[in-house]
Amino acid sequence: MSHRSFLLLCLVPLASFALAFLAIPLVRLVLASGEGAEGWAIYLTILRTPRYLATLGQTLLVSLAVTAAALAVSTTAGLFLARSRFAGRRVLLSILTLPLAFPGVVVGFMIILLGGRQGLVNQLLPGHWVFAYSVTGLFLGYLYFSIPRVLLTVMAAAEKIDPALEEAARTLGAPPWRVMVDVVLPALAPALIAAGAIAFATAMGAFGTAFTLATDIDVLPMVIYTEFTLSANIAMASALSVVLGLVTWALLLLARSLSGGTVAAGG
Amino acid sequence: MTLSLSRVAKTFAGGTKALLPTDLTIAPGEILSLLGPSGCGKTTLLRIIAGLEQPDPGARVLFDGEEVTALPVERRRIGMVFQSYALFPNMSVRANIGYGLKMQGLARADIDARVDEVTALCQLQPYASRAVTALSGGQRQRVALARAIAPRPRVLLLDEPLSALDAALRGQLRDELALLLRSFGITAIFVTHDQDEAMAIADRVAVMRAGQVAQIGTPETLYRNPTSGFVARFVGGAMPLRGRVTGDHLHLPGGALRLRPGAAGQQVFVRAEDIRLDPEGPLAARVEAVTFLGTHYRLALSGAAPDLLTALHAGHSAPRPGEAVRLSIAPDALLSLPAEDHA
Amino acid sequence: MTLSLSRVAKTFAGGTKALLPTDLTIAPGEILSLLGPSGCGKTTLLRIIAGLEQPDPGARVLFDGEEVTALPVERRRIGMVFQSYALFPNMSVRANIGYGLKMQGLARADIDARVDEVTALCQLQPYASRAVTALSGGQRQRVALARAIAPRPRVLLLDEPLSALDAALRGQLRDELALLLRSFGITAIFVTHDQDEAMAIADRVAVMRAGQVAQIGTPETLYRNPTSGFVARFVGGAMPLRGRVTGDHLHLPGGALRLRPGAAGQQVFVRAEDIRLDPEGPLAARVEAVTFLGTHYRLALSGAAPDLLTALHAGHSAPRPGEAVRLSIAPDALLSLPAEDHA
Amino acid sequence: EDAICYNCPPEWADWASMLDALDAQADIQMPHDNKNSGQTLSQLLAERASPVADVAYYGVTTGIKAGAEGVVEPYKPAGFDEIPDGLKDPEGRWFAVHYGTLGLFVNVDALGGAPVPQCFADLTKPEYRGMVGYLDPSSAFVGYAGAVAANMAFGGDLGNFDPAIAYFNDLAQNDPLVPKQTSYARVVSGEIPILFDYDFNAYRAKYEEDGNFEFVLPCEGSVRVPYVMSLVADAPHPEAGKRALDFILSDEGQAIWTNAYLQPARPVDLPAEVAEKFLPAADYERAVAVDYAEMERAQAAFGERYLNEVK
Amino acid sequence: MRHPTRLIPLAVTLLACAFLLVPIVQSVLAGLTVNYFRGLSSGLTLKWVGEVWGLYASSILLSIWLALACLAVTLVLGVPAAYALARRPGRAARVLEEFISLPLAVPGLALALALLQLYGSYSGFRTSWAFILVGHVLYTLPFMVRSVLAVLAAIDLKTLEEGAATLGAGPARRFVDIVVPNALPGILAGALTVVTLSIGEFNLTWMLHTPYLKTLPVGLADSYASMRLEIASAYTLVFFVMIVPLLVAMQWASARAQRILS
Ligand SMILES: Nc1ncnc2c1ncn2[C@@H]1O[C@H](COP(=O)(O)OP(=O)(O)OP(=O)(O)O)[C@@H](O)[C@H]1O
Ligand SMILES: Nc1ncnc2c1ncn2[C@@H]1O[C@H](COP(=O)(O)OP(=O)(O)OP(=O)(O)O)[C@@H](O)[C@H]1O
Ligand SMILES: NCCCCNCCCN
Ligand SMILES: [Mg+2]
Ligand SMILES: [Mg+2]
Repeated sequence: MSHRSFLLLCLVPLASFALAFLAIPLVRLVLASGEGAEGWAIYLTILRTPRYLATLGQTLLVSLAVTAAALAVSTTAGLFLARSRFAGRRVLLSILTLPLAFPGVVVGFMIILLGGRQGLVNQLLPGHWVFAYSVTGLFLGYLYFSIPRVLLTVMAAAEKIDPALEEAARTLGAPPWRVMVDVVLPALAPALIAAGAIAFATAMGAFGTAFTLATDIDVLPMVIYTEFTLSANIAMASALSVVLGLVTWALLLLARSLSGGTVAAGG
Repeated sequence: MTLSLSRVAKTFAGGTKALLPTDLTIAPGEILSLLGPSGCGKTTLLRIIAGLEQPDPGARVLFDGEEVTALPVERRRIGMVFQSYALFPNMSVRANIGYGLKMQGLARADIDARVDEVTALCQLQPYASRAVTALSGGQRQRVALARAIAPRPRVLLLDEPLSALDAALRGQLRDELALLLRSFGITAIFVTHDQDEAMAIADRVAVMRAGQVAQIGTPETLYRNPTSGFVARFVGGAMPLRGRVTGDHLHLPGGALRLRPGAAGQQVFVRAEDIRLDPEGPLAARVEAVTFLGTHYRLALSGAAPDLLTALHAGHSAPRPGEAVRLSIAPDALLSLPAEDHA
Repeated sequence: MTLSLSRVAKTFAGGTKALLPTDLTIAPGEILSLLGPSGCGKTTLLRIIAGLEQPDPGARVLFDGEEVTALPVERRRIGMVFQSYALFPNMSVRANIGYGLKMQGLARADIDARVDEVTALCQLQPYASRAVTALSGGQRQRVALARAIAPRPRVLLLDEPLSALDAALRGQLRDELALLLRSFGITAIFVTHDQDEAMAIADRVAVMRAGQVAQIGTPETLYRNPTSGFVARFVGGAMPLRGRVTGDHLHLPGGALRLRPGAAGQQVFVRAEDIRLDPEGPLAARVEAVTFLGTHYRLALSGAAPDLLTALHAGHSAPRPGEAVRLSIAPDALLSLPAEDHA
Repeated sequence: EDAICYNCPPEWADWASMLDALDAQADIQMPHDNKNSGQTLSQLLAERASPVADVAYYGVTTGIKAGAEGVVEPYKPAGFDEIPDGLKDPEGRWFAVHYGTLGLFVNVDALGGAPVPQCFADLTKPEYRGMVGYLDPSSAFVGYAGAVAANMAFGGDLGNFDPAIAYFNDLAQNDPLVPKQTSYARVVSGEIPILFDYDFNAYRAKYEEDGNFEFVLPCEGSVRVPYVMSLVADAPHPEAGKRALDFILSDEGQAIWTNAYLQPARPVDLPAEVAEKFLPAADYERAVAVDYAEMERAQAAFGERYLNEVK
Repeated sequence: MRHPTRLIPLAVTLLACAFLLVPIVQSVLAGLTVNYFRGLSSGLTLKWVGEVWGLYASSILLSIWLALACLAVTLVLGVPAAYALARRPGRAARVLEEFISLPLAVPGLALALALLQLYGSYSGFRTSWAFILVGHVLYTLPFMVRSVLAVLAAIDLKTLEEGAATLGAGPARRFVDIVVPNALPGILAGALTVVTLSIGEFNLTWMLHTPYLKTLPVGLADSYASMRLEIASAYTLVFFVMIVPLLVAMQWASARAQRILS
């Protein structure tokens, strides 16, 4: 067997799986979105229904806010941890990456424990300190699972920055904050874009957290879920899924082209 | 600027004594090379001068008499060229060169004027607006140099600025760098582990070994009057002739050589260019390998000394591998140096 | 084994003609070096011989008369040493060396015996059970060589086996490699872009340029009788003397030189070692830079020819930069070669 | 024998005991399944071509819808005839298995000192801010039942839901919690101090949990609603499904409901010690039955209105 | 030297740690406390953990089984494919890699909906664990492929293979002798990621599961909605006990693979 045919053979299992369980189902999903009473006009309906638009806007807004917050927190902490050596550093690092594989439902539960009526905050500061079921709760839940992802990406990038770059800036008279602005942040930029894209995509699609918090704040995945379960409005659920998928994927592609192809979404 | 170091030493956190207490004075405009094998402390010394590393307590670094030992790097007014060049990839060539001037708070117009001047000096005009990522190795090196000198530093420090280049380019840029450094006319310290580079560029060379300066002097001094076997080997590749010295003779496996008087208790070295094929010579040897080098042949010889000797033989033909030959070495060509216990 | 190539050429997918139709015959046991600048097609030629690259239609590769052109690499019985060595990091030194024997389906005991033999030949016994990742550059090179020769290949192919090493080690291993290759006694082809390496190791050198063999011959032939300016520059670093030839004189900016008869319409070259400082010499020049090299000084000279000339000057002292000097060049040292339009 | 029931959650209506009894007495093993009525129906619809479930349990309107969609098949278990008319499909596509009365399930300890609310109208007071929960009326049947009750309380009827919409909008100012799933545990834990829920859940907490719980039948009145079951059309294990339905309507089965403070669908007398744990019969007079077919017809439109108008 | 602004990063780091850690500690305590609202004074107990085991043992075992099956499938599909993608870094390979990475961008809910619509009516498949497995493989496969691909791209695979070829090894031999052993760090990191993600997968599973096939996270969602806080916490505790060692191993393995890359 030639090397070429061997390589093709290696791709056969994966390609068949992707065709059967990804490509065809996605096509089916798109077709299903047009099989409702209104046909393809369903996408117009989405555009004309304020509730859907508001939800899409809300989802985008929460996701963008989470992305910004996760970048700020994780960049600060990531740079700090990448550059300092002190006892307990490894422990802090472990804590910050612990939630990496928590499912959304667990994250939701964590937020209830923190900000629910019986949560820690409300117990320590009784009054109106119940935030778990509001946008704040949702935001914090998404932030909870975004911090570790962004942190790992930022730290990996920070460790790759050539220390000589910073030293060079200092030999040229730059004080520490200028070194940060002129050298460190530009060097981190691709990683920040990549990590931000991951945080954004994860937040856009997050379902378990919203489901557990069961808030009144509708985000698109929850709406898709209720469309599907309320009146078995499969067409609308499919159409909204298509919209959500496209918006998220397009933004990831954009980020990838901005960051020079380093966007590799994390779990 | 006169640079003087007194009792500068460095012990790293792990306990590595990278640099033993060292004194050194460098005259204004002088180009000094720090030459030595890997790990001997060259970079450490350079970084202490730059202020990128803190020396052990007791050290003093003086720039023109002003003590700068406690001054942070960004306030020392030094220029540095890194081995990897460390050009800022997010800035153009011009922005890189102008960065130090910007940090000094110069006006836009002054920065532009000075950048133009330095760009011209380093022959970088055609590339001035390029991204630094779009430059060849040699061009990068010139940008690094231009960036370091643009703010008119008091001293220019270079850490193996040629070692990132491939062999062909290295040879060419070595000469270019030597010319540029002279044209700047500033005090410069130049780290390298390549003796050709040190010789070609420096006024004086400090040969370092295990955290200490073994010898300091002009290239000729180091070559002709090495004070230790280490320097003799490192500068000019002298080979040890391990044998027994009786009176004024050195007894080797291939025969005995006459020494200059006073060589007892010393180790004897010879350089490849000083070994001659001589049918009447006192040493017997066997040719192991012959390489044609154009102007001469390089011969690998066994049997004369305990180790293989290399000889350079000028002439249009050479003996073949396997042939027996005789060698002579003039007494003056034998370097007798204090015995050292380790290589 | 006799290796012969006829009309071997290679055009890559993008249209790059990496190799123009080439014929070549290599005698049994001969060590041939392919020497040339980067991109001239050396690796391509070697890989076609190995079977790692398919030549353009019409090519024939013969091993002892047997046509192997269509045979896949794993069935050609060749040995190859890669520039990066390509040692299998997941295997020990022994397992690497024995891999080819295992592929031949040899019995365990036979493999062991042969591995022991080759390990000894390459002086690898102390490292035999190490991981290949725990070896120095030179040791890796020996493992790569041992692995390639263990299955007794019909021809040994080496692609810049020394270029991954640092300068100091390279010089040392060059000689070691030359000795080992001779001791194997098999046909070998050796790619390099370093003339010293080619000279030191090969019986014959094929100098390549832009996909073609420019000249093939022993090191001495190439140095003394180059057939083109390209070979003269590449082997021994001859410098062009661009001037006007009238009768038997070459007129240069610094004066006129006498030529050997019959040099009209030709280009004239000289080597650094053939330029002499001579107060009576016909050429006037100015010293630009002086580098002490131990046995001699290297001088950069301007004014004599349109380009900067380099001269090697033996002696205990040298003129200073800026001094005016006079030069002479013996007519025999001037190489007159067919004019070429590009460098 | 295995069978699947959609929406038989152990923490609701004491399905836990019912499932245990089915296992012990009828040798039918059913896994717990935590859906709500709406999810159950959409799942049945989605799986119409090849059903997974054998039987389904849901609020009456969902049962009516399932019957109309044809995802269930007629079956009349023993005791079918004793179920009052109006609480069963004449063909047996769905039939009640028990009732519940909608009211307020209150965790008194979690009120933070506020008095136990007595009326729907109380809930918009600032002292209950963030304390009131109701299931999403557009998704869960309990949620819809709560909406119907509140609607009637403020003068609406099945043809006019304006009062309910107005009421939910008022309530929205008070930061209510709107889960989509059964939330018994959250009331017990105090996360939701006041939940629109059935009497049986509240009694269970009151008598069996550690803590201080009350069931309030709002002063404005409320509704009684039946919960119904169906045999799924083309069920994978139809025989097991039928036997399970037979058992649930049998005397033993119905008695299990009563032990869990549910009112059985067949006229079975409540044991005295159970009866005395209920609110007085006088209170229950405020809870009325409605035309469930009508209630079903109004459901979709109300769900839409709720989604679009309440915010 | 210690300027107050230098304390900001430390403060942010500590706050972030507290934010992530405090609820974890709370839930661990809640799962071990007799009555969480009366506090630790009510005593510690393993009663809740026992109840969780009684109620959810089958979910936990199913999740472990699914994770192992998912690992097996992603190995078989992912490793050879990563190799082929590494050796043919052309446009088609990029497109295929991008395509199988879609599940990272397209929300799980949408994928589940797509699968349900296409395969929901094949009841034998729909009601078997294999249906959930498909979802898990879809979601985890890109991690396996990328992890292996990253390691293969970092070693000079082409030359290593050419080395083996000159010694007489054919394509399949090279895959077994050279590719797989050298990809091991990536395979290991990928494997741990796959198992960890599979055990925690909720978004797809929630839609794909049937009542008989509740996985651990589905059970968790269930317990959060309908069980008392102590049981929900105890179940979360069980989940932590399973997932945290995996996470630690996963990070160790990724760091190791990363070292090989540099
Ligand atoms: N940050 C550090 N921490 C601990 N030891 C160090 C550090 N930097 C250098 N060393 C050690 O100090 C010694 C001198 O190092 P230095 O870098 O000065 O050598 P060098 O002469 O520049 O060598 P090279 O030619 O390899 O660059 C070495 O043994 C080195 O390992
Ligand atoms: N796979 C390829 N596809 C397209 N062009 C190629 C390929 N391999 C080599 N070339 C081109 O063919 C020409 C000859 O390449 P080759 O590698 O043989 O040069 P070389 O003499 O070995 O150079 P070097 O000294 O840099 O290794 C070059 O122009 C090169 O860019
Ligand atoms: N795609 C939505 C993910 C929601 C966050 N859960 C963490 C999953 C672990 N990879
Ligand atoms: Mg150094
Ligand atoms: Mg090559």
